[in-house]
Amino acid sequence: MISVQSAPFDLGDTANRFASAQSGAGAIVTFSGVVRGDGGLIALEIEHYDAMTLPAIEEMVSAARARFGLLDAWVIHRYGRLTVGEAIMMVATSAPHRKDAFAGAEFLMDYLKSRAPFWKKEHRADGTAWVAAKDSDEAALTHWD
Amino acid sequence: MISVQSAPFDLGDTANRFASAQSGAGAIVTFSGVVRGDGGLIALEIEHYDAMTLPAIEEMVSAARARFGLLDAWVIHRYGRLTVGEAIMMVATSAPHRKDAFAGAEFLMDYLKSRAPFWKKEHRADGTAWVAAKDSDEAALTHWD
Amino acid sequence: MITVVYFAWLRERIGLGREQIETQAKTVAQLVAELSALDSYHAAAFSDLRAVRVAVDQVLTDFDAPLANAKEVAFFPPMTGG
Amino acid sequence: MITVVYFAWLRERIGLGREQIETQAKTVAQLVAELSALDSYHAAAFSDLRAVRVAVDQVLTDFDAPLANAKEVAFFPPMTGG
Repeated sequence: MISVQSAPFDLGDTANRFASAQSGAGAIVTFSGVVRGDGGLIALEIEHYDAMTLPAIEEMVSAARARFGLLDAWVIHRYGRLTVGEAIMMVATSAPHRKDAFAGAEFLMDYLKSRAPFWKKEHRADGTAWVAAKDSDEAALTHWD
Repeated sequence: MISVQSAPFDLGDTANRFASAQSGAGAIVTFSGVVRGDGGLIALEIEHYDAMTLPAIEEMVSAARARFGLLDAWVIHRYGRLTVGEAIMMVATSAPHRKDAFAGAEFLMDYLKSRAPFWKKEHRADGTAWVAAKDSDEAALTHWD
Repeated sequence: MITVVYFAWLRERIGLGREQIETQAKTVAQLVAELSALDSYHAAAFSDLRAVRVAVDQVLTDFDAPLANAKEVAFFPPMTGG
Repeated sequence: MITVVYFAWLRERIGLGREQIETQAKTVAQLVAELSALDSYHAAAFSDLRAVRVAVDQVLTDFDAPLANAKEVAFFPPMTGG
């Protein structure tokens, strides 16, 4: 299940639906990213390239499933205006053993960060600024080469 | 929050309560371990050393929080008889950034596996057998030295 | 005729998110040269290509990529998902 | 007087989970030697110490550890939590 949506989602409800859908999984990992209020942040505005987002995420999920033998992997990613404390996205992975479930979730996060067509704009009392990609995020991808 | 209990727990409800309790977290990771039905397994019977379990887990959680700068970490671990598909345990971690939340959860899992005083007995139609510790689980700890 | 789309600060700097361009450009680089010549907004957006990424027909590629029968070319800064 | 506790297959092989022992043993190893001499069940349980782990007063340690004023010594196989 991959969903790109502006609506909020429920982490716990999604985690339970994911877990119920699994058979043979010994390990289930979830990751969720939350808007932090650093430096007086008021809101995050997320823009995405609609026609490219789903195919790009589908490719990452296929790669993660094949590479780590995942039984399943779900991705939810929001766009639009999000306020501090709101969940931006989540990933859920399942595998027979814990190492693969963890590695699959980390792989997906590293690729979503730098290869899924989303861009974040920070809104503060004194103005707005686009979030710059971090060198460390690009470097994280080399870990999987 | 650390809980050692025989009663089942709700993964999603716990994940939501954990997420709600955080402030300043940008990343939330959960791991849950589930009884797999490999080789005709009917049930898992988990024994633990009551007087040692809580102090041992508290020490791991303190170590993980200090080492990875976790904002918070929860552990739930069950004992008693569990059937196939039931959740055995879960870990939740939060941190400002994803790498630390992931590393904290993996660290806790590696230590819970080999240093928390639980022992698992497998029940099958043809008898019972104690689960042997894996060399790979002991080796995983050297990763954190 | 090719559709060119812009995201994030490229969209803001150029002042539009999408335009149709009549072009004979054979590569992304040639298309960028044509777009940069349109006006000062385009020129500013493409002034430092190290800060710009490109996708042809929704697939990430580089500036040497051929346009061939491409329908849509997208320009944007490095992605910040997750 | 010291309390000795057993878990998993050590508990099953010895046939009890807990016993009180009057001992002058100064180390875990000396205590193991005394326990092994009690009967064939204890002897069997401690026949291969590579498969046995020990905690003194709920802290994981090794067979060289002193007993000093220890109240409780636990013997068990390698843990299989998580």
